[in-house]
Amino acid sequence: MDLRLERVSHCYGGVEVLRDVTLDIPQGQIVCLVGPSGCGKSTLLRILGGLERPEAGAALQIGAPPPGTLNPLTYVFQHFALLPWRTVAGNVRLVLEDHPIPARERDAIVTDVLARTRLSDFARALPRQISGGMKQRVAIARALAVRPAALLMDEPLSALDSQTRELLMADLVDLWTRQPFTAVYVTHNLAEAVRLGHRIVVMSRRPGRIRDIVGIDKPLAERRTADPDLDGVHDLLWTMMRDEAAAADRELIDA
Amino acid sequence: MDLRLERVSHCYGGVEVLRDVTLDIPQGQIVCLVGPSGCGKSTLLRILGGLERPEAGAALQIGAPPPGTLNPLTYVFQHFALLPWRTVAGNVRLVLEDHPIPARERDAIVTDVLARTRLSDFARALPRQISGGMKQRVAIARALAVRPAALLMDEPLSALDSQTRELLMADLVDLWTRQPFTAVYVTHNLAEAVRLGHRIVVMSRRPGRIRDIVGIDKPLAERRTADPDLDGVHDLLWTMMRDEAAAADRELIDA
Amino acid sequence: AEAVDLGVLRLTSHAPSFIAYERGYFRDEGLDVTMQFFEAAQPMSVAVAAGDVDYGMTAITGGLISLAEKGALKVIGGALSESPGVPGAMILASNAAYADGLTDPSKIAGRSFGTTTAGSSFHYMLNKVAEANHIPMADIRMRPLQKVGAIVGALTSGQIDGWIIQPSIGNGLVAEGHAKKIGDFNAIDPNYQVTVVFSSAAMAKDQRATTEAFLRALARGAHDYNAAFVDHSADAAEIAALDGIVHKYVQEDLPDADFAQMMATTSMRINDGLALSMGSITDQLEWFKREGMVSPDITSETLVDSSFVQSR
Amino acid sequence: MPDPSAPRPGPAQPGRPVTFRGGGFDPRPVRFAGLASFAVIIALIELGTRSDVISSITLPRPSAVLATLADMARSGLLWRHLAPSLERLAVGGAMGAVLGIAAGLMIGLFSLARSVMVPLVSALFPIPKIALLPLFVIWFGIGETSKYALIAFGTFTPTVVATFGAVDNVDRSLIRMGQSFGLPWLSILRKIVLPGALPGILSGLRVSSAIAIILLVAAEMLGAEYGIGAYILEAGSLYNLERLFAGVAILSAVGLVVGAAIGWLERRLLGWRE
Amino acid sequence: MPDPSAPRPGPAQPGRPVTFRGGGFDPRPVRFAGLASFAVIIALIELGTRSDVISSITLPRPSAVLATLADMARSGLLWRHLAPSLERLAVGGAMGAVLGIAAGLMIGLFSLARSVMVPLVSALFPIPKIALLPLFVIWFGIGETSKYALIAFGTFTPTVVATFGAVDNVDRSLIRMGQSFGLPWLSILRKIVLPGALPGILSGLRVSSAIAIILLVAAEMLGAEYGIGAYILEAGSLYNLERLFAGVAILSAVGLVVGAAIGWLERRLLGWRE
Ligand SMILES: Nc1ncnc2c1ncn2[C@@H]1O[C@H](COP(=O)(O)OP(=O)(O)OP(=O)(O)O)[C@@H](O)[C@H]1O
Ligand SMILES: Nc1ncnc2c1ncn2[C@@H]1O[C@H](COP(=O)(O)OP(=O)(O)OP(=O)(O)O)[C@@H](O)[C@H]1O
Ligand SMILES: [Mg+2]
Ligand SMILES: [Mg+2]
Repeated sequence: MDLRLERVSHCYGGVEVLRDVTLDIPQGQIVCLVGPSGCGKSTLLRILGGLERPEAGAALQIGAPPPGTLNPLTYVFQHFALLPWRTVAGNVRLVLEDHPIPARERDAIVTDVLARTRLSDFARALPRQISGGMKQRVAIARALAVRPAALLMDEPLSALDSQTRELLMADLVDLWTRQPFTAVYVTHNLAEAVRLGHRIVVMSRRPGRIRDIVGIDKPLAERRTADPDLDGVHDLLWTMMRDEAAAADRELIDA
Repeated sequence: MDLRLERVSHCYGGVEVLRDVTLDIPQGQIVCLVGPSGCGKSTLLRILGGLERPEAGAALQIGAPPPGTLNPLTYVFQHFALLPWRTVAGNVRLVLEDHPIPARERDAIVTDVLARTRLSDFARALPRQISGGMKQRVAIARALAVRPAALLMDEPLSALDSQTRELLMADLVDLWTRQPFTAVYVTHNLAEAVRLGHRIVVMSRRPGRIRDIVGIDKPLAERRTADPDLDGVHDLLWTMMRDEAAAADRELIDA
Repeated sequence: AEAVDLGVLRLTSHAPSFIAYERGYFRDEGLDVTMQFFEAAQPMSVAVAAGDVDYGMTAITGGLISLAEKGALKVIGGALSESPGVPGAMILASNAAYADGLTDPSKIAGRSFGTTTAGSSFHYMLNKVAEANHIPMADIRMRPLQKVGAIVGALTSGQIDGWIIQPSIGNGLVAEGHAKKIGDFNAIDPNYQVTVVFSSAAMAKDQRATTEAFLRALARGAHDYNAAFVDHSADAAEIAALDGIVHKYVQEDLPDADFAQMMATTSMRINDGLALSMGSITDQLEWFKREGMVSPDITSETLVDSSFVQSR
Repeated sequence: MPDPSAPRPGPAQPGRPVTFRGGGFDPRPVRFAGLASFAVIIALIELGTRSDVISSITLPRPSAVLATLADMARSGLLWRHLAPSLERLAVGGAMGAVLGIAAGLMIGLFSLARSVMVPLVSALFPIPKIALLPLFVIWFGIGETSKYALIAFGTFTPTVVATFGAVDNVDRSLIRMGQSFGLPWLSILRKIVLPGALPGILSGLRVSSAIAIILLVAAEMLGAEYGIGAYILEAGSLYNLERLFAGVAILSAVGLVVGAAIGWLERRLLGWRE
Repeated sequence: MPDPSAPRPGPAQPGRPVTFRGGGFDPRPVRFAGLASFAVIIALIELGTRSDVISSITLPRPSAVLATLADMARSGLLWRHLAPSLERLAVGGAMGAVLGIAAGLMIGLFSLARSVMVPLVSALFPIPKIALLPLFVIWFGIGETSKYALIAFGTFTPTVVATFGAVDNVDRSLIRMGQSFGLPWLSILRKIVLPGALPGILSGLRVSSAIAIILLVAAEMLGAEYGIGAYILEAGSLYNLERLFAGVAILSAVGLVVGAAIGWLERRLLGWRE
C-alpha cells in the first residue's frame, strides 16, 4: 500500500499552515520530513493518518493494505502516549482488545512484539518505572502489534536524551532491516533524518510547502556516524534550513 | 579563579550517587561532563555551585573571582528557569536588583547583555511569547549579567530542538571566542561535548566516578560538524559509554 | 383504626397531645396516632401543608397564614391562651438594661428586643406592648435570633435589652437571676390566643369525621392538663401521673421534682374544648396584614375553619 | 533486499481517501445555549404555576419573583438589605482571606507552622459553622462582629488550604534559580514565591467567596435586621416563596459578580500565563 | 588567545570552600508535632477552664467533653445518634456523587450538556442550602427523603465541577492515540477517559464528603429525632457546651475517617501515579 498527499492545504483559524503539498510515500520507504518549527509537519502527519481533515486536497491510500493489517496507518508519538495505569503488556494489549482476535492469538502477538523490541522482561512494569527510551520502545511495540501498513512517527526520539536516541535509532534500523516497513518520520534532527531516511523532504517556513526532496541511496544498515557522504547530505540540509530555522526561532508567539 | 572538586562523595537516602570525585576546572576552560542517566552529573554541578552540601569532600574556589563579579558561580538551567511573569529584560534585571548598583548602570548592563545575546528586540516580550531557543538565550544573558567567574550549565540545550541547538551552540562558541569564560557543561549529547569542550570528563554509572578525561586541542572556533578528528573523539566517547548508556536505559525505576 | 400523623414539639404546651396519646384518648376515638417530633414550629406547619403530617399545633405565625392563604392548611381549634389569674407571658429585661432604667414596659422605647423570626409570636407580642404604651415600633429594635436558645444567650449576656416569653422559660431565667421581670403580657392582652390547632386544608374539608374525633380526643387531654397544672383541681396522684407522662417527652434530663415544680408554676391555660378566641385571631391577622408580612387579601375565613369548635 | 530510496513512478491508479477518525472529546459551549436553557426552564415553571400543574406551595411564579425584585428595587428595600450584606461579605471575607493567606504562606514556608497548623486546619474543615452559632453569640455577641467572625472563619480554612497548596506548587526550579543567583530570602519570597502562588491563591479565593456567600445566611441568623440573608430567613419563616426566591436570586447574582470580579483580577494579574 | 585545553598542573594554593546557598523552601511536617500541638491546646483549655480564666460559657472543659463522649458510648446513645447520621451521609452522599459524576461526565463529553448544564450548576453553586429548608420539606417531606435530598443536593454541585474538570484534564494526546488506533468511542471512554479522570474525581469526592458532613446538621434540622446533627442542634439550643463539642468532635472524626477511606481508595486505584 502506498500513500499519497494530493494538493493538501490547511488553515487554523485564518493562519495558513500548509499550502498545496503533494507527496508520494511508496511502500517500504522511510520518508523523513524536516522543516523549521511551526511549518506544519505535525499537521501534515495528522492529515495523513486521518486525525485531521484537510481544508483542501486529500490524503490517499493507494492499493489495499497487506492482509492481516489491523490498523493500516499507525502513529508513534513524541511523548509516547502510554496509558500510565496499564502495564507495558497492557498498553500493547489495549490496541488489540477491540479486534475480534482469540485471546490466545492476542497474547501471542503481545509476546512477539515485546520480544522484537527487547521488552519481554518489562512486560509487567508500569510506565512510570521505565526510562524514556523504554517507553518509546513500548510505543513502537504497540504500533507493531497492529501490523501497520505504514508508521507515522512525529519526532519519536526528540523527548529522549541523545545517548538513548542513538540506541533507539539502532533499534529502528534493526527492525527495518529485518522487515522493511513504510514510514513517515518527522524530525528536527538532521542527523536522524540522514541516518533513517530513504528520502528527506525539506519543508519551507509557514505556510509549509515542499522545498526540496533529497534521496539517500546508501542502505540503512550501512550508515555510520562519521560517514563523509552522510555528513555531506547533513551539511547540505543544514545550509538549506539554517536561515529559516533561525527566523522561526526569532518569531514572537501571538505577540 | 579556578574550581576544584576534592574527593566528593554523596548519597541520597542510602543510594550512593557520587563516589570520590576529584576534578580541577581551570579558569577559561569549558569542561564537559558526560555520563549515563542518573550517574550524578546534576548532583555534582549542584555541589559545585553550593546548592547541595556534599556528604564528604568539598567544592573549592581557588583564587579570588575577577573584580566586578556579582555572582561568581552562575547556573544555566535545562528548562531555562525564567520567571513567566517578567519580561525578558525583567528576568535579567531580577538578578541585579539585590546588588547595590545605581539604576543607570543596571540598565546599561541589561542592555549590554541583551545585545550580546541578540535579544534587544525582545526586551519587552514575555517568556510565553518566545521560542525555546530564545528563552535559553535569555537565561544566558541573565547569567552574563552578573559577570560570573564560572558558568555551570546543566544540559542547557537538551530541551531545544536540534536545529535550535545548532544555532545556540554557534552562539556559545561565539561568546567564548570573544571573551573566554570558565564553564562546566553537563550534557548527554556527545556532539555537543565534542563541539564545546576543552576537556570532556566521562563518568561511570551510579555511583558516579570519573572514568576518563579526554582533551581536545582544536580551538572552538575551528570545530566543524564533519571534522574527522572530532568524529574520532565522538566515536571514542560513544564506544566508552554505549554499554553503560544501554544499561542505564534498561534500569527499572523503584521497581 | 385510622392512621393519623400528629406534629409535636418537645414543649410543655404540647402536653395535651402527650396526655391524649399516652392515655389512649386517640385510640378511644378510633385513631391510630403517630407523633412526629419537630425541632421548630415553622417546619411543622410546612409539613402539614405538604401533607406529611395531618395535624399540628403552633403559634399563629406569618408562615402559617401564608400557607393558609395558599389553601394548604386551616386553623381548626385554639390551644394555649392568655387567661387572667393564670401564669402568662412575661416581659423580661436583661439585668444590664434593668439597671439602666428598663424597669417598666412603658420604657421600652430605644431598646432592643429578641425574637426568633419576623412574624413570630414574640414579634407580635412586642408590637402589642409597644402599641399599648403608644411607642412606635420604629423606636424599638427587634433582633431576630432564630432560636430560643440564642435569645436566652443574648439576654443573659446583655446583648439584647428585653424579651417577651412564656413563663415556662421566663420563670427559670428570673429565678436564676439572669433577667428581671418588668411586666405581664396578660395586662395588655388578656385574651391572646397563643397557639392554635391546625390541619391540612384537605383534612379539614374531606375528613371531617376524623378531624372531629381528633379534636375530641385532644380536648380530653387538654382538660386533664388544665385540671392538673392550671386549675390545680386534680388530686396529687393524678398530677404525679401527668407529670410522668409529660416528662417522658419534655426536658428529660431535668430532675423529676424540678419538672413537677415547673409544671405547677408555669403552665398556661389551654382553652376548654379547644375553643377559638376569634377576636385575638382577627387582631393578629390584621396586624400581619398591616405589617405587609402576609397578603392583604386574606380573610379570617381563609385562615380559620370555625365549624369544629366553639368561638370565644 | 533492494533499498527503495528512489521515488517510484507516481502510481496511476486512483487512491481511496484516508478515513477520518479524529475530532470529538472537545465539548464546547454553544453560545447562548445557557441563556436559552434558563429561559426555557423559567418559562416552563411560569406555565406550570399558572396552570396549577405546579402547586403554589411548591414553587413561586417566576413573574411574581421578578415583580418582587422590581418592587424591592423601587422601594429602596433592595439596597437597604444589600448594603449591610455586602459590607459583611467584604469585611468578613477580607479578614478570612488575609488571615488565611498569611497562615497558608506560613504553612508553605516553615516546617513548624506546617506541623502545627495543617492538622488543626483539617480538623476545623468539616465543622459545620451553623452548629457553632450559639458559641459565636457568646464569643462575639450578636452585633456585626459575630457576623464578620462567622464569615471570616468559614473562608479561612479553604483559603489556607488553597494558599499552601499554591506555595507548594511554585516551581522549585525557579526558587533554586533565585538561590543560585544569591537572591536574599525575602526577595525570593516577594519576587518568586508570591507571584508563583498567585494563580492558586486567586482560584482559592473563588471558592472562598462562594462559601462566604453561602455563610451569609447563617451569619444573618444572628440578630440581623437587614441583610439579604435576613430577608431570606424572614421570607422562609413567612413561607413567602416569592421573596425567598428573590433573595436567592440576589445571592446568585452577587456570586456571579464576585466571580466575574475575580476573573477580571486574574486577567489583569495573570496575563503572563500561557 | 591560547586554547587552555590541557589540564594545568594542580594548583598548590588551598582553596576556599564554595558557600552553601541552597536548601529551604521545603517545609516538612515534623512527626507528631500535630498531635503534640493538639495536646497542648487541649491542655491549655483544660487549665484555663479549671482555673476560671476561661469562663464556663465560653468553652467547655475538654475533660467534661471526653466524659460526655464516654457516657454516650457507654449508654449506647452514641450509636443511636451515629447510625442514622451515617446512613444519611452514605445514601445522600452516594446519590449526590453518582448523579454528580454522571452529570460531570456528560458535561465533559457533550457540547449540548456543557452548554445547558454549566450555567445551571454555576447558578446553583452559591445558593445556601439552609435557605431552602422550608422548600425541601414541601418537596421531599419530613422523612429521610428530604435529608437524603439535601445532602445529595449539596454534594452534587461540587462533584459535577470536579468531574468535568477532571474529564477536561484528561491528556488529549492519549485520546488521540486511542483514535489513531481505531478504538471505538466506548472503549476510549472506558479505557482512557474514565481512568484518566479518576484522580480528579476522587479528589472532588474528598471535598464533597466534607460538604456532606457539614450539611448533615442542616439536614437534621428537618425533624430528626436521632442523628449527630440533631444532637448538636439540641445541645446548642440547651446551650450545653459539653454536648455541643462532643457532637462536633464526632463530626470531625467522621470527616477524618471518610478522608482516610478516600485516601485508601486513592492508594489502591491510583498506584500508577508517579
Ligand atoms: N489545533 C490547532 N489549532 C490552532 N493552531 C494550530 C493547531 N495545531 C497547530 N497549530 C498551528 O499551526 C502551525 C503548524 O503547527 P504544527 O504543529 O503542524 O507545526 P510543526 O511543524 O509540527 O512544528 P514543530 O516543529 O514545532 O512541531 C503552528 O503555527 C501552530 O501554532
Ligand atoms: N533530591 C534528590 N533526592 C533523592 N534522590 C535524588 C535527588 N536528586 C537526584 N537523586 C537521585 O540521584 C541520582 C543521580 O541524580 P542526578 O540528577 O545527579 O543524575 P544525572 O546524572 O544528572 O542524570 P540525568 O542524566 O538523567 O540528568 C539519581 O538516581 C536520582 O534519582
Ligand atoms: Mg510538531
Ligand atoms: Mg541531570
